[in-house]
Parts: sequence; structure tokens; C-alpha cells
Amino acid sequence: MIERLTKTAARNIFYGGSIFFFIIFALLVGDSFRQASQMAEAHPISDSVAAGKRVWEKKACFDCHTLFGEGARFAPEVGKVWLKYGGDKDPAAARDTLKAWFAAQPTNISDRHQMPQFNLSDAELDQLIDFLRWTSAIDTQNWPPKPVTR
Amino acid sequence: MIERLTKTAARNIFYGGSIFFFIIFALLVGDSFRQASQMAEAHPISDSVAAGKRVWEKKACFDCHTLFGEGARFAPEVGKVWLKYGGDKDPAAARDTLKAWFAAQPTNISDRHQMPQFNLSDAELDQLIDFLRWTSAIDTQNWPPKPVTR
Amino acid sequence: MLKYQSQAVAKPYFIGALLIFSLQLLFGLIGASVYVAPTIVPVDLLPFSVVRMIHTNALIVWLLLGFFGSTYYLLPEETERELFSPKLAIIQFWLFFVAAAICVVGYLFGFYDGRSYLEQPMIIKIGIVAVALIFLFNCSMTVLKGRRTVISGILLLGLWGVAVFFLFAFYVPANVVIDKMFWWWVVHLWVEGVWELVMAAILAFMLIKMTGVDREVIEKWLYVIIGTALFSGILGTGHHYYWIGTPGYWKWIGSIFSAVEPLPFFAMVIFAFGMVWKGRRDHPNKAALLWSLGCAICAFLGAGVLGFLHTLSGVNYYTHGTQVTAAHGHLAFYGAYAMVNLAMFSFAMPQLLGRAPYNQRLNIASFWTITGGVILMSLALTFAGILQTHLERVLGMEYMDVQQQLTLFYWIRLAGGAITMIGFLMYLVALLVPNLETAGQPAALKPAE
Amino acid sequence: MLKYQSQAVAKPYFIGALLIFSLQLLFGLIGASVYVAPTIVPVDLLPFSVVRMIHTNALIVWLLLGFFGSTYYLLPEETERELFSPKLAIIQFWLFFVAAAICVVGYLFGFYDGRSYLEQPMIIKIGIVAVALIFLFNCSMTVLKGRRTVISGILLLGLWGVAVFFLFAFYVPANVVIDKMFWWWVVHLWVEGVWELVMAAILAFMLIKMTGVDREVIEKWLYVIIGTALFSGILGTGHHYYWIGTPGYWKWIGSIFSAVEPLPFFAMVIFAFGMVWKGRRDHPNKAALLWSLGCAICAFLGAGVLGFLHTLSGVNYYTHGTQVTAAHGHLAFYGAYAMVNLAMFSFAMPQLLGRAPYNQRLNIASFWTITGGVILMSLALTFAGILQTHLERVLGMEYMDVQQQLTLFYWIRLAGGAITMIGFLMYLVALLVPNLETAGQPAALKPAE
Repeated sequence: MIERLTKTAARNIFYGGSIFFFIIFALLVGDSFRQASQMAEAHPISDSVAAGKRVWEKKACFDCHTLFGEGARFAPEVGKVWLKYGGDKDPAAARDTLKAWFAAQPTNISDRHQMPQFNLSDAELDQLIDFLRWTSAIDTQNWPPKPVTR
Repeated sequence: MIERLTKTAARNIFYGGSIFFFIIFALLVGDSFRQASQMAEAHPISDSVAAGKRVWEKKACFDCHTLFGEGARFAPEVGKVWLKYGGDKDPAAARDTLKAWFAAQPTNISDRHQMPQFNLSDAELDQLIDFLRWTSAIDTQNWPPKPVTR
Repeated sequence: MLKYQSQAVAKPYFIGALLIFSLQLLFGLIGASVYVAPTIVPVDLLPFSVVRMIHTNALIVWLLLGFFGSTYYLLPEETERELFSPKLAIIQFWLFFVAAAICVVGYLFGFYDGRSYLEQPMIIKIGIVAVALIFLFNCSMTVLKGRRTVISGILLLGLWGVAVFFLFAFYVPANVVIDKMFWWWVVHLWVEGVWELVMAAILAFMLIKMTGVDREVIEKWLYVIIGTALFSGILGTGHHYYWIGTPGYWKWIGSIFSAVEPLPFFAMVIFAFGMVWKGRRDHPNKAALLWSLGCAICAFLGAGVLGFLHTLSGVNYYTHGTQVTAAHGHLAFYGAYAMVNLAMFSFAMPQLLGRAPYNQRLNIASFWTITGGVILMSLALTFAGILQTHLERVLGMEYMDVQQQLTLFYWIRLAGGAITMIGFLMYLVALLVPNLETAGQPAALKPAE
Repeated sequence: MLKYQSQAVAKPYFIGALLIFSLQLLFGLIGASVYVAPTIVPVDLLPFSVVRMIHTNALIVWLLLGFFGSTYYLLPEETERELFSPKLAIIQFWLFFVAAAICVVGYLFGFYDGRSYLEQPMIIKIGIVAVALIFLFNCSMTVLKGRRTVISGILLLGLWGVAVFFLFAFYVPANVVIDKMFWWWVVHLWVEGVWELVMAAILAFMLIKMTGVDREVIEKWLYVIIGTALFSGILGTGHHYYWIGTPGYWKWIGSIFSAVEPLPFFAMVIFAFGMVWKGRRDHPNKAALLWSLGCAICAFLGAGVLGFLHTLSGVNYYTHGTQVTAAHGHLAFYGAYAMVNLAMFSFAMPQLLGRAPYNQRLNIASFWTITGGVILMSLALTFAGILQTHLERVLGMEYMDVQQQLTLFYWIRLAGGAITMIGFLMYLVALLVPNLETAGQPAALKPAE
């Protein structure tokens, strides 16, 4: 097969094909961009949400946790943590629970992974929680999976 | 390394070493044979146990089950099944349970592995159960492992 | 194109082996299907035990047929004379083949008795010994009367070992501990002992023919390989004596010596690639070369690496009797013994059929397909075994509950089996059906040595 | 022994790369230790996040340093002229190296901000762009003024791609869905896109030098490899767009195209072995040849096979974000990018230091040690990931409870890491410390081309 291919043909296929696939890719990413922006209209990104994302970035939370499965796998997934703590039913209680959680770190239990005490201000905590509340509204194609109970 | 070895030396090492290791192996197997025979003095192999082992062989039970982990892995381990059914505490009840188990096969439940109905006579069943009762007395170095509960 | 007329007796052996290989694969597929759909085959018609019995017995029989055929094929070239009695070889083939056929039919109707792999009725077992004696007589006479080489010497030593250790199949004491101990004298001392001698000798023969490397170099390697094989393998039997009622010292002996067992297989990899590199000869039979090299690598992965994975007594305590064993078994048997036979068939068949090695591309494609299928199967079983170990031995779930959680992996195993079967059919076509494109001009390719 | 004086600028790059590689390994070992003994390092002194940050950033930095150095080393031979400005290359090295050092120290004291792999403070990110521009200017001028070959063309294309896609590091929108989408434009389009171009070009350069195979043949292969790499890799980005809030069609696109992603790596295996076989040249630098061949194989196993294992959306739905990803990441980065660099160092260092390729046995031993260590690590993580997936995603156990059940596998991973570190030290000695036995007679070995 490769014997019959000339070098020029191989080169042309490479450039042509790469450009072709990149254009398709860019178009699809464009469409995904559009849909993600629409989603942000339905669930506006408030200043607090944006500030919370900055806290997430500045404290490198992703270097232990995953957000939608991306990041380190040293600590639990947090994309839908807001729902896990019942934020959709009782937002105030969920917020308090999460704040209490932050305050309790590190646990210093010798066989459990340790989370540092970041000493976030109450405002920063609220922002971070607002961010995680916002991420919980994202349609992740039902990920993470519900346990397959048998 | 191999460059410096002559063919004759390689051959001599092969024959000498193989004989040497085989002798050690035979001696150790001899010792193990002696210990296994001693064990059979403490737990005599009755005619019924021996007949039960023949049932095990003639029905090729090992082609689904394992006995001390050896055989097929299609069906559960049976080396200590006598103890699992409480044979050490209430032998009569364990025997009845095992017989009932045999009688109930096959279950025809579509997602469970099926065991055939061997139509063993009551005498054969007693022999097979005696055999499994005997195997439960063997010192298997604590195998199978107890679940590591945390 | 045969150098010696009597080499032709290898042909029925190879074809018979391929027939029985197809039987092994067929019953493997049935067994794998029963794992995912337990009631797909009525249990009263064909219980899983019989499926497994045929699957494993067919494996042993076709490998032995392959070894017999390979021996008959290579002995004349090694001894530089015709076989002592080609007629006897043909008689031996039919005796063995018919006994095997009777056995399979018998199994289907419930005629079996014995222990794992040795389910043959007593009369068949006696027949096997008779066949082995005919074979060893024929071969030994050929060697005694001809040129003696290291390859034929080691091959015969291995084959005599196969026969001698088979005798323990007749020793079935009522004490199950002693029974198990000596059962391994057949099974372990075969596949992790004398069979390695046979495999190494056949591989060495093919490498000499295909690479043209000097016999002296290859023979020294051969001693090193079989030396490490037996030094580690004999006391390595100890890894089967951990939990069957034998004394505790086997845990040490088994762990230490079987930790060395990957070594001969690693040496075979270095040996095979080294010789091919050193020889630098453009042998026309690329497919046979690929099978030979693939054999060394897959044997190392399956027997060496996957074996080592669960051979230390501390690990084995948890993994023993789980699907980890099945994973190791499949890749090891395939890599070490199935592949060396498939290599030999690819090497010898063109000459036996009197034509150039055609359909090589299809043969090479079948190599990748079969190997891919078996690796997929082994990976699926490895993962299933790891899960099974944890759920059953760590978390303490019930055996059957765990089995039901492994269904996904059993499906993947079945898929691997199906791919293997497809690859096998490709192999058959490549080997036996003339290639229309090149059939007209076989003389264009120079014959293999 | 250098053909062109300016090739010497590669030396600081290679030594710098090795220094930072040692940092990566050190922090890898610390991180692996924290997994098995979570309080072994006081969390307020050095949290796991910082350990991981240094581990991953050091990886990227040393690989880039290696790519830069390799480019400077091979460009003069490809273009048949000296580098445009060796001085600029040295300045670039120190800028980059000092920036990296500042970064690491900064991380330890809490100066980081960004996203995974891109934690560098803004000022450092701008510095990286400046460095990249110096580099690309220097290389492009060299190529423009000299002979143009396919290898240097593809290499430059790849390196320009590295720079261009890095620009998306500056785009951090508040919408986390869009943020993640474009984060992958850096990460995926680097490692499963343009880096493959760089890797293939460097590998092709070494193969030409070591095998003597005709450039025409190699160049055609190169186009085929990078063609399949980009055709599959660009839309293969889709496998990262399954669960981050992007539309469902990515499940189809990602699955289909990333199923093809093993192909370029398989082509690289065939290519590398094919060229070595075809060339049949006894190049004195056996170690570099071994690293090149090993690179092709491990890249195929790590990036190809382990990647494919969990790339289909139906599988990924369950395995995404588990240790399966970590297993794949480790073997893929090692096989594809660490090994191509280690191959190039082994190939070029003897010439850069002006002596024959000595200590080859130790280098070869380090190859097997490091590779064995990384494979052990990846296997342990694969098994941990399979278990984690089942316990967490099938049985519904809590994340942290599952982690505690994986401790055994994390110990094995740590052992794999320790073996890797030992192998790395062997490699350093082999490369940098003169061999007393042969140091006196370097002329005895003929120099590499």
C-alpha cells in the first residue's frame, strides 16, 4: 500500500486532510461555544460565580479534585457537589455544610487524604460555593454515572 | 557473559543442575508425602471417603468447581464447603442441606451458572459428602482467605 | 521440495492438529457463551464441565500432535537420514487421532473419569502410552542411526520426559493431598518443564533454517535457555503446593524459584531477536519468522509476566483460583505452545505441500488477528480476576454474586474468542488454500533451505 | 566530533532537561508516598496540590527543553549549515531555565494561578511566549537559509503549533464549559497533536543516522504517520468533550476518531522496526537504537492501547476521572515523549561530549529498569482504576472509602516509581560519567555518523 504512494501525494494528503479536519473541528467547537453561551444566558454567570472560579484557580483546587472528571484524582469529584449536599432543596443548609467542611480541614486522620486549611474569607467561600452551585446546573450528559445497583 | 561460556560447560551445567534440583525436589516431595500420610492417620480415609473421591472424579466435578483453588472457576470452591454449611457443629443438618442442594439442581435461573442434575444415589451422595467432610480437615495454610474487613 | 521423503509424514499430523485446534476453539466459544448466558446451552444436554473438558483436552491433543509432527519433520534434517519407519509414524498418527476422536464423542455421552486434563478413560490412557512408545522408539532409532545434534538431543529428552511424567496419570491415590501433589508431576512438569525443552528445540531448528546463524551459537543458547527453564521450573512446582495441604516450606521454595521462571522466556526473546538480527538473511517465509518471534514475546508476556504477577505466595493467597489464573493460562499456552506450533506449520506446510510460501499477507494478518484476540481475552480475564479477588477475598461477597458482576468482562472475553476464531479461519485459508495470484509461479520464489 | 560547531548549544538543554526530569521524579515519589501515607508530609507545609503541580510542570518543561535541544542539535545537520544564532540559543536556554526555576520555588511558596499544567503566573506565561518566539525565529531563520528537508519542515511545523496553541493558555473565560473546551486546545492539541509531529521528526532523524536507510523512504513514512496522527487527533479532541457540558454529538465524534488514534503509533512501530531491519547497519550506539525502538513500542502501548482502552464514550462514562486515566497518562507520556528525548540524549551526548558512546551496557540496563518501573506503575494504576470504577461507579461506594481499599496498588505504584528513579540514576551515570575501562581508547569505536 505504502509502496504505491508517492511522497508528494503523501504530503498533499497530510496538508489537505489536516486542514479539512481542523475546519470541521473549528465549526463544531464554534457550535459548542454557541450552546455553552446560551446555557450561560439561562444560568447567568454572576460576579460572584466568576470570582469563585478565580478562587478555584488561585488555590489550584483541580490539583487534588476533579471537576467533571478533569484534574487530579487525589480527592473527590466536585462538579455536582452542590446537589450532593442537597443545595437544590435547601440552599442555606448546603452552604453551611460546605463551609463547615472547609473549616474542618485538615482532618489529620493518618490514613485519609489531607486537604489544607486555605483560610478563605467568608466572601471567598461564598464565591467558591456560588461557582460550584453554577457548575451543578451544567448538563454533563448524566455524568458522573449513578451506581449500577443490581 | 554468554560469550565466555563454552558449549560443553553449558551442557554440563544444564545436566548437573537439573539433576541436582530434581533430587532436592524429590526429597521435599518425599517429606510432604510423609506428612500427608501422617495426616491421613489422624483423619483416616474411610471406604466411603475414598468412594466419594471416585464420585468426584467420575462426575468431573472439578471441571466446574475448584478444590483448594484447583479446577475450573465456573462454580464455587468446595474444599471447605462442609464447614461453610456448619458441618463441624451439626453434621446431620449440613448433610441434609447439601443433599437438598444437589436435589435442587439445575435451578434454570437464566443469569446463574447452571449445575446439572447428576441423579446420584443416596449412597453416592453420602460418599461425596464424606469426601468433602474429609477435605475440610486438611490444613491448607488458612486458604481460602477470610475477607479483609476494614 | 522436501530434502527427505519421510518428512512427509508430518503432513497428517499438522492437518490433524489444526482440526483439533478448531474443536478447541469451538468449545472455547461455547464455554465463553455459557459464562455470559448460562442457560443458552441446555445443561442436561451439554453441561459446562463437558465443554471445558473438550476445550482443554483438545488443546493438549493438538499441541502434542503438533509436537509429534514437528519432530518427524525436523528429525531427518537434523539426523541427515530418513526416519526409521515412516509407516510406523502413520500408524501412530491414526491410533492417536482415532483415540482422540473416540474420547471427544465419549465425553459428550458421559464417558470420562479422572482429574483435570486427564479425564480420558483408562483404556485411552493406556493407548496414549502405547502411542508414545511407538513414537519414541521410532524417533530414538532415527537419532541413534544418524547424525546427533544438540537440537535433536534436547527434543528427544523433552519428549521422553513428556512420556515419563505422563505415567503419573495412572497414580490416583485416595489421599487427595498426595493425589494433587503428583497430578502436578504431569501438569506442571509438562508445561513448565519438559515442554519448554520441546518448544526451545523446535524454535532453535526454525531459527537455524531461517536465519542461517551458526549452529554452535544457537546450541549454546539452547542449553542456557533450557537450563534456566529446568532450574527454575522443577522447584517452581512449589507454587502449586501452597494451599493443597502440603507443608508451609513450599511457600518459600515456590516463591523463590518461580520468581526466576520468567528468565528462560526472557532469554528466548533475546535469543530469537538476536539470531534474526545476527543472521540478516532474507528468508522468503516472512510469516513463519513472524510467528517465531511473536511466540517468544507472547510466551514471555503470558508465561513470564502474567505468571509472575500471581506466583509469589503472598499474592497467590488472594488470587489463587480466580480468573487471574485463567488469564495467565490462556496467554501462556497460546504464546508458548500454540504459537510455536503455528510457526512450525507456517514454516513446513509450504514444503510439505510442495509449493512456495504463498498467501503470506493473509498469514501475517491472521497472526495479528489471533494474537490480538487472545490478548484481549487475557486482559479481560485479568481485569475480571482482579475485581473478583477484591470483591470476594477482600470484601467477602458471595462467589456467585461476584460472578454476575463480572459479566461485562466475560462479554469482552467472548469477543476476544470470536476474534481468535476469525483469525484462525484466516490462518487455515492462508495455509491450505492456494493463492490464485501466485500459484502459477511458485518457482519465482526460492525455496526455503 | 560535531559536524557543526553550533550543535554544541544542545548540551545545556539536555543537561537542564535531565535536571528537571530528576525534579519531576522526586516530586512524583513524594506524591506517590502521600497516596500511601497521607500525613507523611505536613499538609500545611507542602500540600498534595503543589506536589502534583511541580511533578506535572517539571514534566512539560523538561520535555520542552529536550525538544528545543534536539531541534538545535539536528537542524544544522538537516539544513547543512550552522544555526542562525548560537548566542540567541544560549540566551533562550537561560531565560527558560531560570523562569522554570523561579516557577518551582514560587509554587512552593504559593505563587500559582491558572489551570492544570498551566499553573504558571501570568508573567511567566508571557516569558514562555517570548522564549518560544526567540526559539522559532532562530530555527526558522536557520531553515530558511539552509537546505530544506521534510524532517526539519515537519519539526518546525510541530514547534510552531506548540507555540500557537499555547496562546490559548491566556484565554480563561468565566464560563467553565468554554474554559475547559479551550484548555484542551493547549493540552490535547499538544500531546495528541503537534507533539506527535515533533516526536516523529526526531525519531526519523535518528533512524536515518543510525540505520542509513534512504531519506526518501523515511520521509514518505513520516507523512503517513503525522497524517494519521492529525486526522485522528484533531477530531479525537472530542473524547475530552464528553462530560464537560458540551453537546452530545461529541460522544460520536470523539469515539470514532479517537478509536483511530492508536494507528499513528502502530505505524511508528512498523516504521521503526522496518527501517532498522532494512538498514542492517551496525551502528555503534546500541543504546540509542534501543531507546528509539522502545519509544515506538511504549508509545503504542501507553498512548495507543491504554488510551483506546477507555476512549470510547460508553466505557469512558464509567472510567473517566479514575486512576485508569492516570495509568494511561504515565505510560503514554513516558513512551511517547520521555523516551524519544532519552533516545536523543543517548544518541547525541557522546558527540556533544566528544567521546565514543561508552557505558552502553549501563545505559541499556537503565532502559530496562526505567521501562520496567514505569510499566509496573501503569499496571498498578490500571488495576486500581478498574477496581475504583467498579466499587465507586457500579457499587456506589464513597470516593474516600474506595481510595483506602486501593492502598496495595498505590504501594506497588510507589515501588514502580522507586525503580524508575533508580533506573534514572543509572542513566545519568551512563551518560555523564566516563567509563574508566574504555575512556582511554575512544578511537577504537568508530564515531556515529
